[in-house]
Amino acid sequence: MTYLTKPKLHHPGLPKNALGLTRRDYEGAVSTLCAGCGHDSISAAIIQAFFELAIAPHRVAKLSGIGCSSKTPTYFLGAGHGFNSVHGRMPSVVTGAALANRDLIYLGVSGDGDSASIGLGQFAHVMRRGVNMTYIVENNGVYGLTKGQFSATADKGSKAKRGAVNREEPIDLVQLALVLGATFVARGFSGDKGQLVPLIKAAVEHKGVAFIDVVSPCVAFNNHPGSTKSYDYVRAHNEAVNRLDFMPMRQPITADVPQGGVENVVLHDGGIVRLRKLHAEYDPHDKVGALAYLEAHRAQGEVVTGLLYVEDDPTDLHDAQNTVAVPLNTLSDAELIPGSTALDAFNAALA
Amino acid sequence: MTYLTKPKLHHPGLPKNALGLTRRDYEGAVSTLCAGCGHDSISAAIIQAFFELAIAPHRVAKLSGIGCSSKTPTYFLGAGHGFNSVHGRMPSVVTGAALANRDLIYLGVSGDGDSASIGLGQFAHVMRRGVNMTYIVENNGVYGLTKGQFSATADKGSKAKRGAVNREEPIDLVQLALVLGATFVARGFSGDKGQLVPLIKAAVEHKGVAFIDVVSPCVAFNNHPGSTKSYDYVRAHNEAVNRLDFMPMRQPITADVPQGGVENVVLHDGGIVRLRKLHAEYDPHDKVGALAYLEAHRAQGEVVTGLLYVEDDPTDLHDAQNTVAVPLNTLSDAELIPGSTALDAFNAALA
Amino acid sequence: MKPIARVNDFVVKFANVNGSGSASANGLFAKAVLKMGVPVAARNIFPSNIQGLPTWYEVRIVEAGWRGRRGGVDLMVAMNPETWDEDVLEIEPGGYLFYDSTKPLPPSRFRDDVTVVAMPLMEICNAAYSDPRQRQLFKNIIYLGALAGLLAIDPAVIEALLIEQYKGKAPLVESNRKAFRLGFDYAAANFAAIGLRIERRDNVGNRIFVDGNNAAALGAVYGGATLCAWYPITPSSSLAEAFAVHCQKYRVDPATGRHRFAIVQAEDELASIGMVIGGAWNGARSFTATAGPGISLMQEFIGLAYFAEIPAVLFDVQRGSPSTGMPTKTQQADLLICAYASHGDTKHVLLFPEDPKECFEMGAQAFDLADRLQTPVFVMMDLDIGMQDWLCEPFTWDDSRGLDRGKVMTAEALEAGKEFGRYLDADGDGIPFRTYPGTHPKRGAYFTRGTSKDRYARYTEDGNAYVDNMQRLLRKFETAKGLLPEPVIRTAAQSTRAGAVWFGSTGAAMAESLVALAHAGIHLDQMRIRAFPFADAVLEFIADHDHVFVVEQNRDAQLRMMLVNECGIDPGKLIPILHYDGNPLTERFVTREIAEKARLFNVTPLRKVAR
Amino acid sequence: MKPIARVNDFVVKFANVNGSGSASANGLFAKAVLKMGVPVAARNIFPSNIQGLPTWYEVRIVEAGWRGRRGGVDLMVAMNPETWDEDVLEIEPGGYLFYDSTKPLPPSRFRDDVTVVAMPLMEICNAAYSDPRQRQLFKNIIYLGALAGLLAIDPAVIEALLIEQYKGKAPLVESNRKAFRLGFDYAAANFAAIGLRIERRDNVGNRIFVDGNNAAALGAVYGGATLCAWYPITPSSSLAEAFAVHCQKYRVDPATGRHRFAIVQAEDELASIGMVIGGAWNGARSFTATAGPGISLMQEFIGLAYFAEIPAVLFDVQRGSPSTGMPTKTQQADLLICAYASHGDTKHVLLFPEDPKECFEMGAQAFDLADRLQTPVFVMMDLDIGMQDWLCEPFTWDDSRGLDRGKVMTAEALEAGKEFGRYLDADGDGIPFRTYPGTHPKRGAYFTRGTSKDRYARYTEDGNAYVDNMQRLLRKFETAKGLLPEPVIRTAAQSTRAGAVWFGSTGAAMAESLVALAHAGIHLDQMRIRAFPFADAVLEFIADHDHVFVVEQNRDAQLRMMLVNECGIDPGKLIPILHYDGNPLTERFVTREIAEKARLFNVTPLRKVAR
Ligand SMILES: Cc1ncc(C[n+]2csc(CCOP(=O)(O)OP(=O)(O)O)c2C)c(N)n1
Ligand SMILES: Cc1ncc(C[n+]2csc(CCOP(=O)(O)OP(=O)(O)O)c2C)c(N)n1
Ligand code: SF4
Ligand code: SF4
Ligand SMILES: [Mg+2]
Ligand SMILES: [Mg+2]
Repeated sequence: MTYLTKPKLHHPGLPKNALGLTRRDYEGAVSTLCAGCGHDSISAAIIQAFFELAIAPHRVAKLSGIGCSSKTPTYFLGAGHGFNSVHGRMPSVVTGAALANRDLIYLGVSGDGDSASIGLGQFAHVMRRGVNMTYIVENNGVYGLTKGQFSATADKGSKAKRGAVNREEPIDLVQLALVLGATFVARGFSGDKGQLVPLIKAAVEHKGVAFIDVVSPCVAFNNHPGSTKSYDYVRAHNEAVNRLDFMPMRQPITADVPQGGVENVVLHDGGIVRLRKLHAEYDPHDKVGALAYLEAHRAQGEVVTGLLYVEDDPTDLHDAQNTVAVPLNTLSDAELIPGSTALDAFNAALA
Repeated sequence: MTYLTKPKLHHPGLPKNALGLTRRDYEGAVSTLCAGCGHDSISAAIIQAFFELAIAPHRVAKLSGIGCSSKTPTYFLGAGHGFNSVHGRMPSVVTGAALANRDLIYLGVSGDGDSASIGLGQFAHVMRRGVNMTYIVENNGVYGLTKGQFSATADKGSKAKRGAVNREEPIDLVQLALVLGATFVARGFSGDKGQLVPLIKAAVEHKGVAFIDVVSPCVAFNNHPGSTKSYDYVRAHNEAVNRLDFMPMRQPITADVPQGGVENVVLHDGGIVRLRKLHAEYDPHDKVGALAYLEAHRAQGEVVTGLLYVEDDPTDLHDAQNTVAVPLNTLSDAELIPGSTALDAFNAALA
Repeated sequence: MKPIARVNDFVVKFANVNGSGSASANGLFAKAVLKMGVPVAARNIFPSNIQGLPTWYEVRIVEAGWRGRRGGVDLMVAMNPETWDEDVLEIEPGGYLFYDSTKPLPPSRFRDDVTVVAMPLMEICNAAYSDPRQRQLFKNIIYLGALAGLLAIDPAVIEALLIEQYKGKAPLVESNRKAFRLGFDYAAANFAAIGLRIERRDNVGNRIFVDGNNAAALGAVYGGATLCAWYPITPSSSLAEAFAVHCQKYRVDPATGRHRFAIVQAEDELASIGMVIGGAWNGARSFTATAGPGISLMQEFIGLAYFAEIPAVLFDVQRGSPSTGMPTKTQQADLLICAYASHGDTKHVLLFPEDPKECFEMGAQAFDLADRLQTPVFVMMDLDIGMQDWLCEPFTWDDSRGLDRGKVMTAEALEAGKEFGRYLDADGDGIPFRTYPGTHPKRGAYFTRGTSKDRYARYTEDGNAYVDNMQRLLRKFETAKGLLPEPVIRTAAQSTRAGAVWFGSTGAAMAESLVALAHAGIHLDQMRIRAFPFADAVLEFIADHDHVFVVEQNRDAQLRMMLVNECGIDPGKLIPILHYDGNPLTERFVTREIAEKARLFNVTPLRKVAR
Repeated sequence: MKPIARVNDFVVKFANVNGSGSASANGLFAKAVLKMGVPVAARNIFPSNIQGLPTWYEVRIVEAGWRGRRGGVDLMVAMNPETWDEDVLEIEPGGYLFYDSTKPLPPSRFRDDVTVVAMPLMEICNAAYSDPRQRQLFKNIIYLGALAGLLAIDPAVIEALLIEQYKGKAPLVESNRKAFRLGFDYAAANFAAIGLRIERRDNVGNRIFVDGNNAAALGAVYGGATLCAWYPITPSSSLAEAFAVHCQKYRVDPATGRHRFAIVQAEDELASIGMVIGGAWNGARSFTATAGPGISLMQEFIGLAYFAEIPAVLFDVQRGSPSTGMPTKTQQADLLICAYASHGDTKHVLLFPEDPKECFEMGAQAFDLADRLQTPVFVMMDLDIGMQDWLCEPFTWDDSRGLDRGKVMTAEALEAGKEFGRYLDADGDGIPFRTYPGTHPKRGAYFTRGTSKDRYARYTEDGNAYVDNMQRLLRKFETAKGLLPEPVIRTAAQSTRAGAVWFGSTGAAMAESLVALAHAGIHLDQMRIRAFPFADAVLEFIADHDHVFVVEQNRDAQLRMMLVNECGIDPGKLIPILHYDGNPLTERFVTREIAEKARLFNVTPLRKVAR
């Protein structure tokens, strides 16, 4: 699995974004995942989202844990730095990185094993700290890279390829994120790019932690009948509460004015998410309602997707830390070292 | 801090339980906690509960992590084995212990730092596995033993003794337990023994994991005005949804028949919890409702206490594992070792 | 360049793409050779990936029965265009190249010192099958047939294997036989005989072809383990998975269908070792299986088990390191972190199985040792033993053998008033008595803790009580030396002042290498270490020699460090021979390295090593 | 039995109950002696508990300026009935016992070789104060006054300290002065002079009285650290807490009031080291402070940092181990787990400060070294240096000194087309160049991973690329030797073939012990090791001696192990001197141990050691 970059023949015809970059400039190495793996579709959606957002690829830091899903950051935004850390601990690495340089955009990619099993503690604490990042879990209900054992998101009673039945309660990361105070919570499906791309765009623009649980079938180990994470099952039980378009508009407009089932959610930078409600009663600002709705539909075996909860003016970890506006990693020696005079005073106080 | 057992002068007058034991037989070493520490009241409640349940102390295994709270198992049921394990990892140790011997009663005692900070992952997974245990968190919002730093349950904005203000979202272990599929979830207050004792008794009789979050003020570091975990604050904001009496009745009776705000909850062994509803609308069988209720009152800074959720016929880890009825640690060599004939067959198949 | 001519002594390597179904066909090839009565040493070389990357299967046909890799390839079955060049390059001068000639390749892609065996595989497939999945799968069986023809493997042998493999599924047997025949007949009709041939022998006997993870798991069953708590990680996952299979077979109560075991796939390694400690504390034999990263995560808990004296068994199937390293490669680089696991002063018991047979034996023995010594016991395996099939003597079990539960104080003993101090050195061997929780209503209960305590398990911060306890733990470690498997020592044919020391999977190459070295006039006494702490015999062996080659599969000579530390040996006399590129050791490598170093240290008068 | 008579050279020990407010009074006592110009060596001996258990404060008044404990107690201030007997027992023959005589005690509880100084403290308190809290608090100030009188401490000195302590709070100053006077006058009126006396000297000079955690935290500020991620654990918590205090003072942007630092109290140690690695990867100097259990939990991440070459600074304030051990006791037992942290082949850089001054210096230097070497750097402190106040030379800083960021490739360099290979040994020193994330639109981006890679950071499972990289890491470790603090070597007054080696807090007792040994005719050359990997000078020193005493505070002679392993030394010549009961080393212990062993190994012709 050596690192292959695709030949970047620049067709003058290719559409360019505001930075004059083409979609190609947002790609990465050739994927080494299984043909048909849901994760590759998510990588494609990420590429599309960043291309459309016209964010310079090298200003994005891509971090992950360990797993097939965690390998994917190699397959997009090749011009950005990546960090394939250790299993289940990506959140802490992102937290440190985000504190070191507040000017980069942080994208954390993880798997259900990586985030719901070994990584649950760090998942929970990064949510409550409100690190300014987009957190994507590529959720297939199994450990792909270790050949198909159940993960903590596998539904109770769901069958493994070799026939074993899962006997443990599944963890719903979306409900967990809500209870833990995440300020942007969504669920998507790798098979529905139309819904996923705007979700990612909105998440990237959201201040604080934006979590997207993306159901992403594992064709090698969890795409058989009897699996609730298979393409067929999710297509059949996909319960989208809303559809959204993202408009990086900068001038503020009057938001939260429901107009015929359409609602505008203004992001901190003035960008707007236009929500077309599919379920009139579903209000993405009502956490309690969201929890109830999720619990109810989960009981019916339905997969609720869409932008499930968003807070209007969230704060992030840098606010809590009251850090300076410039990245900490750019501070000069003069700003960092108190020097000998201060030291003399320190000594004097203790003499 | 050497292990001191109190002189057990047996006053003939002391009341005896069904086993002919007195309350004294349920005590442990003299506490070395600060005078007035909430944890000591919880130890007293535990002693009272086990005495009233007439459970032989040596059939109880007491396990804990690290912290002032985790020290307390030394202070009750001196005749039972105890295990003061490592910080935040008590749940896994209990899981293994419970699988080894299904006949003992397992009591896990932890702190908010132990369970909500370092131990959150294990807390979450023990809940979804339904280990047959009583899990008590002695919740004071601080790290007592390390001298008063904020824990993950400290309310946002609450002040530390030295004045620092907590800037992170608090974790509500009760909401978390609900979302994670716990089958018995309650909250008590160390200052309200009348409510706490029956809760503990019901929890012990409950099959599967029974979680009790007990608010337990730290007089040394978190009992000052401005702390939401102080005696005064909790007394002022205690919102009890129900009161219960526990009756270890054995013959089954028709349950769930609300009669004038009183409801009987039958436990797997026929024991009964009689709930006196304080809030007519509150139904401890309705998880969605419970979540909503908690979220709403939490927003108002209220501390909701009582039996918050209970499942009528829960299953536990031994059911999921389909283990034999006798403890695994009592199986004979004959039952464990397949022997040479089986081995010859094994060899033959590979030759 | 004369083509290589060898009977029952050559190396065939299959180059494939993983997930393409080649594995089972290649496996059939190895089994077929065994059925011909000719031993094989097979190695599966696979990437950390599920589908689409290069993978190799190396089968050494070796009448002499050596179990290690030789080095070099005599016949390359080149089925992966992506690795074509490196594969062709690897062939020995005079060797052979079997390939799919459907698409013609320019001469530049070949070597003129290599004999080509061309077969239009894809063409034949496409002609025979329309369904692409069938084409994909049967292609492998077809080349298997062709190789059988080419190397003179009796087709009946393979047809028998097919019947065995698809027991009861007649149509599958038929379709596979058809594909096999297709290749076999093509070879007969089109290939000229080559210099490599397989002839029937009776050199396999009743030996079994098995992987160490499977064997270790069976050992755990025989060792009385009732709790397995694990977290998936290559290369250890198949050990826990095999334990589940064995338990379904041997540990289900026939009357009720209920389990005499529990297996928990934990949320991570901290939880799995925690569960093992909880189970072991409560008197159930418990184990986990993991690899380096898991061992790192378990450090705190291992220290607790050491200090609180809890029996716990850990199978460490070592892989390429450090960090995530090379998950599908082999190494022996976790010795230090296991021997001195956790912060503070700790020392742990390690066992070093050399092959699947010892994985079974030590897999069982580890539980007796853990209970007897009341401390964690590590079974130090590696990917090479754990995941590769090795040809071993059949496993044996003495039915008169029971489980040694160690020093457990019973309710009767307590009732009789026997003195109980959990950390009291009652017998002077450093091993105290323990009670299982719930044993007696009034006596024998104690508090288990990771903090310091006195002989009666009472918490104390008193310095003398602490030192007293820490010194007892050292006595216990001394006691362990007498209970662990002794080293296996063999003296050279010719008396010598030099020796060689190794452990674990390294033995496969060593056995063969020592013969080669002897031929070259380098005679070495031999010691295979089987456990840590080291028996006195280990110290004596080294003391008796001027130069000792310490052969191991890591960069930092970790076994050598432990020898020096624990035996107070002058490091000068211990010559490290290190191999750590992640691939199983070859006889050629060891022989060359030792020969060179021997020259340097002029260990013995030298003749050149024949190669 | 003649009462002890000593001026400015005796040991006073306060026995109290923790949480009773005695700490500040005892601290005042030590400070007062310093203000008298007489050096002190003070040790706080406290339990792992918040309130109600025994605690001691030992103040050695030592004109000669030794900073270690001597051993033994000349004056016991016995304020804790619970520990009365052991406290009385600890007094030197001819020593003194100060106690509260309000409640009479039977003669049996006293010793006739000890002079008693009785004071009805409680009685006096109750007479003077009604409020129980006041009684509790002022009791301590009253006995402080009495001791001042007894030992001839100038009351003006203490009154000055009170004013300083309660700056601005006049009423508090007043009430405390009143209590102090109460005791002082009582002593004047009732006590006969004793043999112990403090006389004014000028032996303190401008030295400062400070604890190592505070100093190390300040070092981190001067070292340019901007991110501290930690998890509370004794005895390291006060390091992170001090960093917060220093940052509030030195790192707040005066214009905006915003922070030039970030401090995260993480959810556990895995998270804190993860944050440190994330911050360091991203170009911000980052550190964590922890103790043994934390180091155990960080193992996996430390291996990642080693293999991915991330600068990260870890302060390990060592405590009694293994496991939870003795959290409030001191030890030097984490050397092995830090030096070889994580699974697989790894080696790490360690620094060994001897006192708070070096905690400051190395605390700053660690960040330059980490950036320069692109690897984790451990500052190995212990509870004795970290939490105790030591008398040190004032800290100094050269304003011309900047931060050495190491080999960081800039956007300009990349733009100019300079070749960049993240793991390319561009300069032959084993240290590659790195880029900060986001540096350049097209060049310099790479993937950081714990899996194996080639020189250009591309993932590979190729064995040769792996070995190439692992060998470069060894070269880098060699390079480190030249950059780390050199050992401090002193030759004995009389030429000798024997030497002594130690590190860290052990130096306090060693300095004094070596003088005592010399008096006894045991002359030892001296080497204080300050870093690992060991400089060549370390090897040479040992090579130059026949016997070398290796003095350390752990059971398993961990430094000795590392010396043997890394320098290929014959362990026979390294004589371990081990102290590990959790209490700070005393001069008496070291002197006795070395003298005995010296006899055994007849290191030198001997006169008896005076004691
Ligand atoms: C500490 C540790 N334990 C175990 C592993 C082995 N491992 C690698 S990936 C993985 C699970 C991946 O599952 P998931 O996060 O769901 O990713 P997927 O492959 O399904 O996309 C595991 C257990 C590891 N790399 N590190
Ligand atoms: C691995 C590890 N990290 C840190 C510590 C230090 N420590 C001991 S107790 C404790 C927190 C206890 O807080 P909590 O669980 O709330 O118990 P409390 O003392 O408040 O009752 C910490 C951080 C430890 N013992 N082990
Ligand atoms: S194993 Fe599953 S998750 Fe991994 S690449 Fe293949 S399909 Fe995707
Ligand atoms: S510090 Fe707080 S939690 Fe600990 S014993 Fe004292 S009051 Fe209780
Ligand atoms: Mg997955
Ligand atoms: Mg707490």
